[in-house]
Amino acid sequence: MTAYISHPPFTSQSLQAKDLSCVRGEQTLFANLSFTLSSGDCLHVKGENGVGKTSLLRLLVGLAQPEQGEVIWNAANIKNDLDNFHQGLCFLGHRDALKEDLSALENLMMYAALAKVDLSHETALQCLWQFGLREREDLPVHYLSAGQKKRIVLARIAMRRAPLWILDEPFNALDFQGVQLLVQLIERHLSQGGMTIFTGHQEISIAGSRALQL
Amino acid sequence: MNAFFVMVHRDLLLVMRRKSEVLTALFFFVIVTSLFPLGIGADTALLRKIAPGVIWVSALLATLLGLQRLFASDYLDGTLEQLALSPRSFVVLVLGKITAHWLVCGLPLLILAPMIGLQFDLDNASLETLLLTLLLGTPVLSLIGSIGAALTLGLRGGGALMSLLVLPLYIPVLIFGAGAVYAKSVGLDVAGHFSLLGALLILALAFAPWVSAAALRIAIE
Amino acid sequence: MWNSVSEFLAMGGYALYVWSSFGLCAIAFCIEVLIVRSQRKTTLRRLRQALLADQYPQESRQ
Amino acid sequence: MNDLTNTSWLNWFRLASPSTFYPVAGRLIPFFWILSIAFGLAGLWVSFFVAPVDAVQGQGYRIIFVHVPASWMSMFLYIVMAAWAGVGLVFNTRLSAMMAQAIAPIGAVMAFLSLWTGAFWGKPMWGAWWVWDARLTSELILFFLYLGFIALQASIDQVRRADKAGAILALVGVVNVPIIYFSVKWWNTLHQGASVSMTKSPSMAHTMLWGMLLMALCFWMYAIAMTLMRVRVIILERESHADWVQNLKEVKG
Repeated sequence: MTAYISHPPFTSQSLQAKDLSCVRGEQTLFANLSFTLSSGDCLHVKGENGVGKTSLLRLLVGLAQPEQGEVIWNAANIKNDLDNFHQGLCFLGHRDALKEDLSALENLMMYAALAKVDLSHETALQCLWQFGLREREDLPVHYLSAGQKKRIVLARIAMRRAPLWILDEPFNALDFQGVQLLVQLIERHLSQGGMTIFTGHQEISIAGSRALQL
Repeated sequence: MNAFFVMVHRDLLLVMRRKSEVLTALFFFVIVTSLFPLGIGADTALLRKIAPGVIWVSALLATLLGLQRLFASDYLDGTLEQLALSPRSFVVLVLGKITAHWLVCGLPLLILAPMIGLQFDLDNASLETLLLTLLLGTPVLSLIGSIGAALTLGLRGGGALMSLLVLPLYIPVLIFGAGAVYAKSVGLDVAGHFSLLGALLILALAFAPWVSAAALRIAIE
Repeated sequence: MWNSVSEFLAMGGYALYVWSSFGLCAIAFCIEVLIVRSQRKTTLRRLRQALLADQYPQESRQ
Repeated sequence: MNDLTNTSWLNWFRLASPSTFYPVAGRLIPFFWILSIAFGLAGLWVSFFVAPVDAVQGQGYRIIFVHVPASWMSMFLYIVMAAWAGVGLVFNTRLSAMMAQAIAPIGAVMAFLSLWTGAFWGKPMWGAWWVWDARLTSELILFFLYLGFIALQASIDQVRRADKAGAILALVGVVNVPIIYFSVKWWNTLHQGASVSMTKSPSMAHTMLWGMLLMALCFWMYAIAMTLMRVRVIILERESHADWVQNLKEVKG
């Protein structure tokens, strides 16, 4: 893998969940769930379908409010300063969040602008090529396969300089090579003092990652 | 401010890629206004009298038609979540989207209005007043309409529900907009109307993006 | 004020309008009360059925 | 000082929980019904047997004894609804959102009654069932705002989103109501000149005011009783899974 978009390592940060509980409709998905994540940690959230993995991630990200408990980022509840928390967050949801009518390059440039990263044309192309999208960067996204779309999302994550990655089933639709690419991406991110929380049914071996069974 | 232009640029780019959706709202405006003479008859004196009201109501409905797509596509493909979670301020991004909608659905009404004014045999003075009121009024329509679009995002039957929520809030803009043209034709002074339209615009600019952002956060919860 | 019942009912020629106004208000209030009471009855019945279903899980599961 | 606020705040918020509010509301309902009937009888007595005949409008003017209270209440209830909705949005208390949802239909009924009694008033006085009078038109728009609120809450399945979306709409509405009233009045004077106003008949007899006030109090007590009855039903529907509901005597029975 040629050099990624290099950036200096992250300062030490921490994400803490304090006895979170989440209710969907009438049913309590999980209650008083606590864990702490600091620089270099990786958490693999496991559990069968419908157990509340995605709901947990949406609570951690601040999209939804927990029934009880709080999410603390660098010793401050995220509810109080959501914008500051989002500076350091990169979230990947179930859907790829790509505009079908725009090309891969346009999507990447848009996300760079949103993430306050000034990405030059060449580095963007470089980044896309690294993820195997050579000669497809100007094609509108709806012509691409699901795997290729996911690789654009990987390029977005690599380009984004955020200490905390929260990825919801990132390995879906990725072929063997894609999985290796993402594993290396995460390991490199951890080595630089970043943190990652991800869900997924595939057996993924990432150095130093611990599991959270819901 | 950069986030604002990023959003406006992206939305205009998206609209250019899929022109058909936008043109339907504008054709709707032209068709609705030309229905009235067919229904009422070609008596020009009467048409001149009802012209401001007809054009303003059609502008209201055309904006409403265009509003349904304002957040819907981003909501469906998950981009709205990313916007809410991006480091940029969500309110500015929402304001960017509303401005893009106005540039696409509001401004063209101003370009079409003179053409329709000819159909209704409007004299130049009234036409000029009409254009000025539309210039001040259509942004307010987009701003207030965005609140309705955000509240009914993802609901079945959202279109009809949105018009029930938003049309009552459009009434002051309609009254001052159409009223200004009527007052001009009767020779009254229109300064009052324009200052009130300006006040509505400032009020809408101050509150609508913030309220729409709050409503969107609830919708994507 | 009124020297006969029939004069009171005639309401100075406005009988239709005055009595239908007051009548409409009375009817509207009664209908609203009846609606809420029936909503309460159906909700309570549904709650009782749910309670019974919980108390005898085996029976309800066959 | 702080233990004082501690206790007073505590039981105030304890009351805000549906399980403690449900029995309290149950005990209050008959009390408000009695008050409503008492004010109603007094009001009717004043409006029919005490208030003098009007020089200009004869006996027909007595419709104001229902029309004006209904208009006042429709406006007042919208503000109260928006207030409860705002509290629910800010403090995230479920009960306040339930109160807002319970008030909306009563406000809509009041607006509907105000429109119809206005029409019954307009027919003999101005010869037309509907008159584009500033107040009647604003009342019609207020009725649409109520319908919008009820329709929005009905079309959202998740209860939490329905409460918050309804709250935002109610707050946006309450900001717009004065603007709408002002713009309709402006529109009315622009097109028609000053219209005949209903309540400003030259000699507004003292007793007429009393009649309207008593009827307004009757409508208000009725509105409170209805709100409490409806909010109890909403509490039962929403808290059906809570165990305090299951060992209510009406349910266990």
